[in-house]
Amino acid sequence: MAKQPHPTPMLDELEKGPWPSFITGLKRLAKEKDYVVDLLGHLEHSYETRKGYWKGGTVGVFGYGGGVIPRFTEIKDEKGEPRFKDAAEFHTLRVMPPPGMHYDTATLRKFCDIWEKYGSGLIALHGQSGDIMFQGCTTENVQKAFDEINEMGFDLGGAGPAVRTAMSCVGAARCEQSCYDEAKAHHKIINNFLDDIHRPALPYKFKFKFSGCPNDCMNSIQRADMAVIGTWRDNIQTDDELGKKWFAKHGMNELVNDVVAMCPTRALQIKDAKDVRRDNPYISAVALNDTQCLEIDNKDCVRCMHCINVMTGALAPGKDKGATILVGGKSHLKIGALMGTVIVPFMKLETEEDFDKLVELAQNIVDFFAENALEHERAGEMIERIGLANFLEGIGLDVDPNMVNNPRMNPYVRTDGWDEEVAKINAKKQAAAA
Amino acid sequence: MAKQPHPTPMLDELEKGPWPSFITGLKRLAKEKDYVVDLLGHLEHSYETRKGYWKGGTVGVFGYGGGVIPRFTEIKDEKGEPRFKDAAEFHTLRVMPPPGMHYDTATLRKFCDIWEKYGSGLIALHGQSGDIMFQGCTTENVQKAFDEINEMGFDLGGAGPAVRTAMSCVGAARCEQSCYDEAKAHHKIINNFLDDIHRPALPYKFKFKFSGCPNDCMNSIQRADMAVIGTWRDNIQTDDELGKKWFAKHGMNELVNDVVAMCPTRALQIKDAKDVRRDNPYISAVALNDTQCLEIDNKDCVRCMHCINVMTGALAPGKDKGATILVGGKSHLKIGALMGTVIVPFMKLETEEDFDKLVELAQNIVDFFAENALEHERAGEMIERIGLANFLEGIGLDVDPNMVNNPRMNPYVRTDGWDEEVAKINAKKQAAAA
Amino acid sequence: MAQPQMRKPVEYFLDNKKFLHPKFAANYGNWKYHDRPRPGVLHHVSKTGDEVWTVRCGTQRQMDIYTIRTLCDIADQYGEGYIRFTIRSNAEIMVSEEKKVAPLIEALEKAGFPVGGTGNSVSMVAHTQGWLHCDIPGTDASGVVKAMMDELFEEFKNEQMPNRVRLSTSCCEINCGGQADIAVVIQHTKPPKINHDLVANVCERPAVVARCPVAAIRPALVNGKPSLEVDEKKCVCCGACYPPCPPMQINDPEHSKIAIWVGGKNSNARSKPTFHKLVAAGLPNNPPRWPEVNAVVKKILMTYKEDARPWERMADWIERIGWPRFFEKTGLPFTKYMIDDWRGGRYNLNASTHIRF
Amino acid sequence: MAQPQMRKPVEYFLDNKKFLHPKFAANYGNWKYHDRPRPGVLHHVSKTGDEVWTVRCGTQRQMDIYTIRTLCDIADQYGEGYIRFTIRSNAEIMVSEEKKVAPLIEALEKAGFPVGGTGNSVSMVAHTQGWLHCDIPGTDASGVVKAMMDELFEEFKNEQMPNRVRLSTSCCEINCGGQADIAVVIQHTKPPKINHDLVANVCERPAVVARCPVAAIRPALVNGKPSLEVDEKKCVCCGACYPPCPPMQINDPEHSKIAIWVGGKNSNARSKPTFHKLVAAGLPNNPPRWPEVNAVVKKILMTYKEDARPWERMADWIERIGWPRFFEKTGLPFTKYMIDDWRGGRYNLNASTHIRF
Ligand code: SRM
Ligand code: SRM
Ligand code: SRM
Ligand code: SRM
Ligand code: SF4
Ligand code: SF4
Ligand code: SF4
Ligand code: SF4
Ligand code: SF4
Ligand code: SF4
Ligand code: SF4
Ligand code: SF4
Repeated sequence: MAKQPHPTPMLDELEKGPWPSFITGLKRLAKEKDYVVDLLGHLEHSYETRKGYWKGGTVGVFGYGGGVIPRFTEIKDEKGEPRFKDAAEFHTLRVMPPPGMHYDTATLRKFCDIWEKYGSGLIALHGQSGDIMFQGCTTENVQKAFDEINEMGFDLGGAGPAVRTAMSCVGAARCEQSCYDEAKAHHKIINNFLDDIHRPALPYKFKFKFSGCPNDCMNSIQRADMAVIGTWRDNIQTDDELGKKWFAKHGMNELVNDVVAMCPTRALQIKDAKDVRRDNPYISAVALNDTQCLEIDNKDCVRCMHCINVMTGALAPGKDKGATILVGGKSHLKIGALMGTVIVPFMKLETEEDFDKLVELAQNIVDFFAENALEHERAGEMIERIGLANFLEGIGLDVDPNMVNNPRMNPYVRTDGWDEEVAKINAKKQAAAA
Repeated sequence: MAKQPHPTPMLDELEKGPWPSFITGLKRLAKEKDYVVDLLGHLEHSYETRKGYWKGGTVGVFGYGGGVIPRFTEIKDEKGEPRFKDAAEFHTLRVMPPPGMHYDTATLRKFCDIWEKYGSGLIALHGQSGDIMFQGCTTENVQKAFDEINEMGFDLGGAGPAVRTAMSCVGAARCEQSCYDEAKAHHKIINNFLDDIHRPALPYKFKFKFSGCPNDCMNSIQRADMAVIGTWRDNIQTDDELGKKWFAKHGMNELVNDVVAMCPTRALQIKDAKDVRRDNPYISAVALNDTQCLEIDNKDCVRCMHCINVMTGALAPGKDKGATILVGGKSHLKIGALMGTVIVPFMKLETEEDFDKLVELAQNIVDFFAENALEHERAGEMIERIGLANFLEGIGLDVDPNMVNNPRMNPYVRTDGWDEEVAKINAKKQAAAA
Repeated sequence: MAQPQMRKPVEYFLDNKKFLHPKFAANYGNWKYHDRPRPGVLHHVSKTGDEVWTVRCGTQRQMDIYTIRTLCDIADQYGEGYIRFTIRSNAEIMVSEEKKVAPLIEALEKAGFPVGGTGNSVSMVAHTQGWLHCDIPGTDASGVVKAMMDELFEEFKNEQMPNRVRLSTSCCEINCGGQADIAVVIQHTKPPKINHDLVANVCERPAVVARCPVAAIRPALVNGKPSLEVDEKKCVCCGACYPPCPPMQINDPEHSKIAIWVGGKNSNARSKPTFHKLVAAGLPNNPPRWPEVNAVVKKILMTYKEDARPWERMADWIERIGWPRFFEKTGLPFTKYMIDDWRGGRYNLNASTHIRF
Repeated sequence: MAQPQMRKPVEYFLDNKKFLHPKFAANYGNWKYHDRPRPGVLHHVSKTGDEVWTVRCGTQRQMDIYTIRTLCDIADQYGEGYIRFTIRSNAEIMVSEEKKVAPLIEALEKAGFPVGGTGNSVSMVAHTQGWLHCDIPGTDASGVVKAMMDELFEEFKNEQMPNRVRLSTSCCEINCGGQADIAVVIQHTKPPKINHDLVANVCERPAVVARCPVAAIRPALVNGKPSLEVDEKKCVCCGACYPPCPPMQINDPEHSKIAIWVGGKNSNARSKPTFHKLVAAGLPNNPPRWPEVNAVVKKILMTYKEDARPWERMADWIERIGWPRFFEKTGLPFTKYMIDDWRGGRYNLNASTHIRF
C-alpha cells in the first residue's frame, strides 16, 4: 500500500467517459507506489496551473550516450526541495520494439515485471518514433532496468543527434500489399547503425521508416529522413474471380464513382471484354462479369494504390517488386515541414545483395549527412541548402526525371557543364544497352 | 536612292523561306534611306560577331521623362567614330495603341508617312507590352515625330520605373466570352495614370493588362502587376439549339473525352433529361438531343472556360458578370517569375461607378507600391516580402479564402490578434446581413 | 558514471521472427486479400488459403502494467498468445479461427478495450508526451486525447466515415504528433519571456540564436550580464528557442492557445501526400476536458462525414469542394493568419482565376 | 532639353471607338458564338444575327512602311478598311460578307502574308528586340523567329495541332517574350567579364550589387580603382547585372547559349496557369538560321502533335504522360541542371511515390 493520494479533482474528470483512461491506470499504480502518488500530484499541479514542470539533465546507461530521456521536477518548495519528492526524477527508457511491433504475451509480461520492480509501472506502447517507452524511473534504477531489458534481447533506441529508432509496418507479416520484406530491411539497417544510435555524434537526428507500399502506413514520407516505401514496376496483377465477386457486390456505380473516377491519372477504363488491348504489354484487365472488364494502362498508372485498396485481391501490386527511396522528411523546424523526396525511383529488394545495397546506400547517406550538415540541421534541410543535384552527386546517384514534379522554371542555374553532362548520360546509356 | 548597301551574306539567308522577312523589309527601306543601309551593316556585324552593339543614353520629348528608348551605336573605328555613321542613333518611340489594337487604314497610313519622314520606316506592331514601336530615329527627329503622332491623338507609352502601356484583348468588340468592357477599363485606367506613365517616379515598372475572360488572351496573369480578368458568378448560360447542333456534329465520344473528362473539378455530368436536378438553383443543363443533357454543377465549376471554349454558344459565361483582380505578375528578376495572385475574387464592372471603383483600387495599389516597394522591386516581389495579408490590409481589402490554394501549412505566424480578427469578421458579416 | 564492474550492453537489434503469430510466420509475404467482417476485425486470406482474423482495440497508449497484463490475459485466453500494436497504439490480437472472434471481442470490451479503429472509422489519436513527461509542453496531449476519444467513441467503434480518419495531438508547435486529417496543436501567441538571471548559466547563446527561424534573437547585456533579447516584431512565437534555452519561457497558461489543422495526408492513395493546413486558432487551453477544442474537431468531422464522397480523405474532400466552401460549411472564420507568408508561401496563393462562387 | 518654344504634349489616352470595324461597334458586347470555317478565318455571330468574318495573317512584326501600306491596300480593296493586330503581331482584316473572305485570303497570300494562326495551329512567335535594338541582347530574336516560322509554316497555315500552340523567343534571360508552350531563350553559361576601366564611371555600384539574385557581386578595388568583383562560384550567369552596369559583359559569342523551355501556359482553361520548364540547354547561338534550335523545337512539337489528345495544351499533355515519358519520347536528355535548386525549388521535387515506370 502506498501513501495517501493527493487530491486530483481535475484529473478525476479524465476518468469519466468510455475511452480507456490513463488516469485510471495511474491511480491503479498509485495504490502500490508512492512514486505514482506523487506523479499524480505533479500532473494535477500542471493541470491547475496549465504548465509543465519537468526539466532535462544527464542520465544514461553504461557504454551508451543516449536512449534515456532524463526528467527532474521543477516543482519546488521555498527551500528548493521537490514538492513531490517521490516523483522528483521521472526518466524514460526508449527501447526498440521488434519490427512491426509484434509481441508474444510472455515478453510483454516480462516487461511489466521489470517495470514493476524498477520503474513507475507506466509503459507507452509506443512512442511516436516507435519506441517502447518505459516511463518513470529514478536515476538509480535506470541501469538496473536496462540490464534486465537488455538481457531479454532488447536494446535502447535513439535520442539526441543520433540515428533514431525506426518503424516498419505490419507488411509482409499480414498485408497483401507488401512489396518487400519490411522487417528484414528494418532489421538490417538498424543493426548497421547501432553505434550511431547509441553514441549520438551526428549533426542532428536521422530517422528511418519502412512502409511496404505507397499507402505508407508508417507515415514515412513525412517523418523519416530516409523512407523506404514498397512499389512495383510491372503491371498491376489481377484476379478475375475476385474481380467478379467485387463487382457483384458493389455494382457499376460504385466502380465508376469510387474507382475509375478517383484514379489520379485516368489510367482506368471500363471496357467490353473484347475491346481490351491484349496486345499491348502495358495493359492489364480484370473481369467484372462475363462481358465487361476494368482495363488498366500501366504506363499511366502512378502506383498510388487506390484501385488496389478498393478492390483488394481483384487487383494487386505487380510481381516485379521493390522500393522507392525518399530522403528528407521531417517536422517544421526551422524552414517548415518537409516531405521526403525521391532519390531512388526503384530498387529491387529480393536477394541478400539487394538488401546489402540498401544498407550501403543508407550508410552513404548518413556519412554524407554527418560530414555536410550543419549543427541541428536535418538531412532535408541540408538538401534544401545544397540542392538535390549536389546531394545526389555526393552520394553517387544518377539524376532521374522521376525525382521531380517538373524541371526547373527559372534560369538561375549555371549550365556550362552541359555538354559534358550529356556526354556522360549518353555514355551510360550506351554502356547499359551494350 | 540611297547609298551602296553593305554586303550582308548572313542576313541574306533570312530572306529565304516562306515566312515574311523583316530583312526583305529593311532592304526595301534601304533602297531609299542611308539610315537603313547602315542599320543593315550594323546588324550584319552583329550576326558575324554574335554580339549586340547598342547602348542606352538619354533622349526624350519635351515635357515627358520617358517613352523613348535611346540607342547609340558602339561599333566604332580606331578613332572612336561610328563605323555605321548613318545609323549611329537608332531610338525607338513607344506609342500607345488604342485598346484592342484596332485601326482604320487611314491611321496606319498616316503613321507610315510620319515615319517615312522622320524615322527609319520600321514600325513594330506591336511590342510585347503592346506599344506601337516606331523604331529607328535620330535624336534630332524624335521630337518632331512625336509632335505629329501626338497631333493624331496618340500619346507615348511608358518606359523606366513608370506605369507602363497596357493591353486589352479584342474582347467585347468581337468575342462572345467577354465578361466586361475591357476597352473601357483599359481606357479609364490609363487616363488616370498618364502622369505616372510619362514621368517615371515609381520604385520600378507597373503594368496593367485586361482580359475579358479566364482564357486570358493577354497573358495578364503572368505579365501584369495588376491583371483584370473577366469572370461571372452565376450559372453558365446554355442554348439548347446550339447544344444539339454541337452534339450532332461531334457525338458522345468527343463530348465525354474532350469536355466532361477535361473539366478540372468534375462539375460536368451527362444525364437523361428527366434526371437533371432542375430544383437545384446551382444546376444548369444544355440539351444534347431530345433525351440527353449535359448537366453543370455551378457550385463546383471554377470558371476555367474549358467547356465553354469547346461548346461555344451552347455554353456561355453567366449573366452576373464582372472581373477577378490579380496582383503581382512579372518576369523572373530577381526572385523567380511570379504569377499574379487573386486580391479581389469578384468585382462588378457594369456601371460607371463600378469602373470608378476599379480605377480607385488601381490608384490605391500604385500608391501603396510607390510608398512601400524598394528600388527596382516589382509589386509581386514587394508582396512576397511583406506578405499578402499585410498588402491587403494596406490597401484596405478583406481577406477571402478564394485568395489561397490552401491555408498555411506552417505554424510560423503570430496569432495573438485572433479574437479581434474574428470579432471584426463577424461584425462585418452581421452588418452585411442586416 | 562508468564503473568498471558495470555490465556491458549487448548491442543488437532483434529480429521479429519469434514474436510473429504462427499464421503470420507461415504466410509471410504470401497474403492474397483481406476484408472486414465487422468494424474492428480484419480477415486476411493467404494465397495458400490460410486465414487469420485480427481484432483491433483501442488503448490509452500510456498503459499501466495492470492494463497490459489484462491485455495479455485476454490474448492468452481468447486469442493465441500474440499481440501486436499499431502505429496508433491500438492493440491487435490475432486468431486463426473465425469462431474465436466473437468471444475475443466480448472479452476485450468487457475489460474496457473498445473494439474498432479499422477501415473508415476514426482511429485512435496519435499523440505526444504533454505535462506528464516532456520538458517543453504547452498542454497535456494525453488529456486532450482522452477527452476527444470519449466524444468520438462511436466513430471509433463504427465505420461510418467516408474514409479512414487520422487524428493527431501535439503539446507544442514542434508537432511530434505529426501530420493528420485533423491535428490539434499548441500555438503560442506571445514571445518568450526571458528569465535573464538564468541565461548566462543555462544557455549556449550562439546555439539559441541559430535556432530561431526568423532571426529574432540577439545576444544582449541585461543588467550587466550576458543574456538574450527578442525582437518582438519579428518573433513568430514558435517556441523553438525554448528547448535549447529554458529561460526563454514560451509556455503561458493564458497565451499558449490551441490551433486546429486539417487535411494532412501521408498516404499516396489518389492524391500526393500533403501537409495539414491551419483552419482555427486561438482556442483556449482548457483542462481537464478542452471542450472548445472538441467542439471544433467534432464540427469538422461531422461536416466531412455528411459531405464527403466514399473514399475521399479529408484532403480529397476539401480539394473537391474548395476551401471557401470548407469554411462556409464548417462555419469557421477564414482569417488573415491563414494566408501563408512563410518561405515559399506564394505556392499557397491562388495564382489563377479558378474560383468557386 | 526643354526649350520654351517647344510644343506641349497633349496627354490623353485615346479611345478605340472610332477604330472599330462597324460590325464590332454595332455588336459590342453582344456576340453569341463563333466558328472557324477554315484555318485563318474566324466567323463571329452576334445575338442579333449579325455576322463578321475575320481573316488572320502572319506578319514579320517589325514591318517596313511598304509592308504596312500593302496591308492597308488589301484591307481597303478586299476588306472594309479596318485592321487590327493580335497580341502575336498577326494582322486581322474584317469583312461583313462571307463572299469577301476568299478574295481577301487570295490577296493576302499573294502579297506574302500567310493566312492562318487560328485555333489549334502554331501561331506567330511572340518575340523581342535582339541585335536590332536592345542594349543587352544575346541573340537576334527576329532572326531566330524568321527561321523557325519558315520551318513551321505549314503548322501556321493549318490547324493540325491538339490545341493552340504559343511560342516565344527572347534574346536574353530576362525573357521579355514571356511564358509559352515552347520558349527559346538565351542562357549565358559564363560569369560576366568585367571591364574594370569603365566601372567607376558608368556604374552605380550599390545598385548593381543589389541587382544580383545570388549576391555574387561585391565592390572591390581593382588596380587601385573602385570596381566590382564577382564570386564565380555563386554566379548563375543570369546577366541581371549587365543592364545597370554595361562593363559587366555577360554576352559572349561562344558561351551565350540557347535553352528551350516547355509547358508555359497563361490561360486558366482546364489546369491553372503554369510557368514553362527547362528541357534543353547548351544549344549553340548559331546565326543566321539557328538549325540546332529549330531541330529541337520541331522535335518537341511533332512529338506533341502525335501524342497529345485533342484540347491538351503542351502542359496538359506532359501532365498526363509524365516528365519521364516526355524526355523518353522527345529523346532529350534529362540533366542535373533541370532539378530546381532555386528558392522554393523543393515544390518542384517529387515528394511522393507517384512514379510512372
Ligand atoms: C516522445 C515523443 C512523443 C511521444 O510522446 O511519442 C517525442 C518527444 C520529444 N520530441 Fe519529438 N518525440 C517523438 C517523436 C517525434 C516525431 C515522430 C517520429 O519520430 O516519427 C517527430 C516528427 C518527425 C521528425 O523527426 O521530424 C518529432 C519531432 C521533433 C522535433 C522536430 C524536429 C524537426 O526537425 O522539425 C523536435 C525538436 C528537436 O529535435 O529539437 C523534437 C523533440 C522532442 C523532445 C526531445 C523535446 C525536446 O527537444 O526537449 C521531446 C522529448 C519528450 C519526452 O519527454 O520524452 N521532436 N518527434 C516521440 C518519441 C518517442 C519514441 O522514441 O518513440
Ligand atoms: C521592347 C520589348 C521587347 C519587344 O521587342 O517587344 C522589351 C524590351 C526591353 N525590356 Fe522588357 N520588353 C518588352 C516587354 C516586356 C515584357 C512583356 C510585357 O510587358 O507584357 C516583360 C515581362 C513582364 C514583366 O514586366 O515582368 C518584360 C520584362 C522585362 C524585364 C524583367 C522584369 C522583371 O521584373 O523580371 C526587364 C529588366 C528590367 O526591367 O530591369 C526588361 C527590360 C527591357 C529592356 C528595357 C532592357 C534593359 O533593361 O535595358 C529592353 C529594351 C529593349 C529595347 O531596345 O527596346 N523587360 N519586358 C517589350 C516592350 C515593348 C513595348 O513597349 O510594347
Ligand atoms: C495496422 C496498420 C499498420 C501497422 O503496422 O501498424 C495499418 C494496416 C492497414 N492499413 Fe494502413 N495501417 C495503419 C496505419 C496507417 C497510416 C498511418 C497512421 O494511421 O498514422 C496511414 C497513412 C494515413 C495518412 O495518409 O496520413 C495508413 C494508410 C492506409 C491506406 C490509405 C488510405 C487513404 O485512402 O489515404 C490504406 C488503404 C485502405 O484504406 O484500404 C491502408 C490499409 C491498410 C490495410 C487495409 C492493409 C492491409 O491490406 O492489411 C491494413 C488494415 C487497415 C485497417 O485499419 O482497416 N492504410 N494506414 C496501421 C493501423 C493504424 C491504426 O491503428 O489505426
Ligand atoms: C486575337 C486574340 C486576342 C487579341 O486580342 O489579340 C485571341 C482571340 C481568341 N482567343 Fe485567345 N486570342 C489571342 C491570344 C491568346 C493568348 C495569348 C498568346 O497567344 O500569347 C492566350 C493564352 C495562351 C496561353 O495559355 O499561354 C489565349 C488563350 C485562349 C484560349 C485558351 C486555350 C487553352 O486551351 O489553354 C482560348 C479558348 C479556345 O481555344 O477556344 C482562346 C480563344 C480565343 C477566341 C476563340 C475567343 C473568341 O471566342 O473569339 C479568339 C479567336 C482565337 C483563335 O485564334 O482561333 N484563347 N489566346 C489573340 C490571338 C493571338 C494570335 O494571333 O495567335
Ligand atoms: S504500408 Fe502497405 S504493406 Fe504496409 S501495412 Fe500498409 S498497406 Fe500493408
Ligand atoms: S494504382 Fe494506378 S491505376 Fe490504380 S488508381 Fe492508382 S494510379 Fe490509378
Ligand atoms: S480573353 Fe476571353 S474575352 Fe478576351 S479575347 Fe480572349 S477569349 Fe475573348
Ligand atoms: S468552366 Fe466550369 S464546368 Fe466548364 S470545364 Fe471549366 S470548371 Fe468545368
Ligand atoms: S510535441 Fe512538443 S511538448 Fe509534446 S512531446 Fe513533442 S516536443 Fe514535447
Ligand atoms: S519563439 Fe520562435 S520566433 Fe520567437 S524568438 Fe523564440 S525561436 Fe525566435
Ligand atoms: S529579352 Fe533581353 S535582350 Fe531581348 S529585348 Fe528583352 S531585355 Fe532586351
Ligand atoms: S550574372 Fe547574375 S548571378 Fe552573375 S554576377 Fe551578374 S547578376 Fe549576379
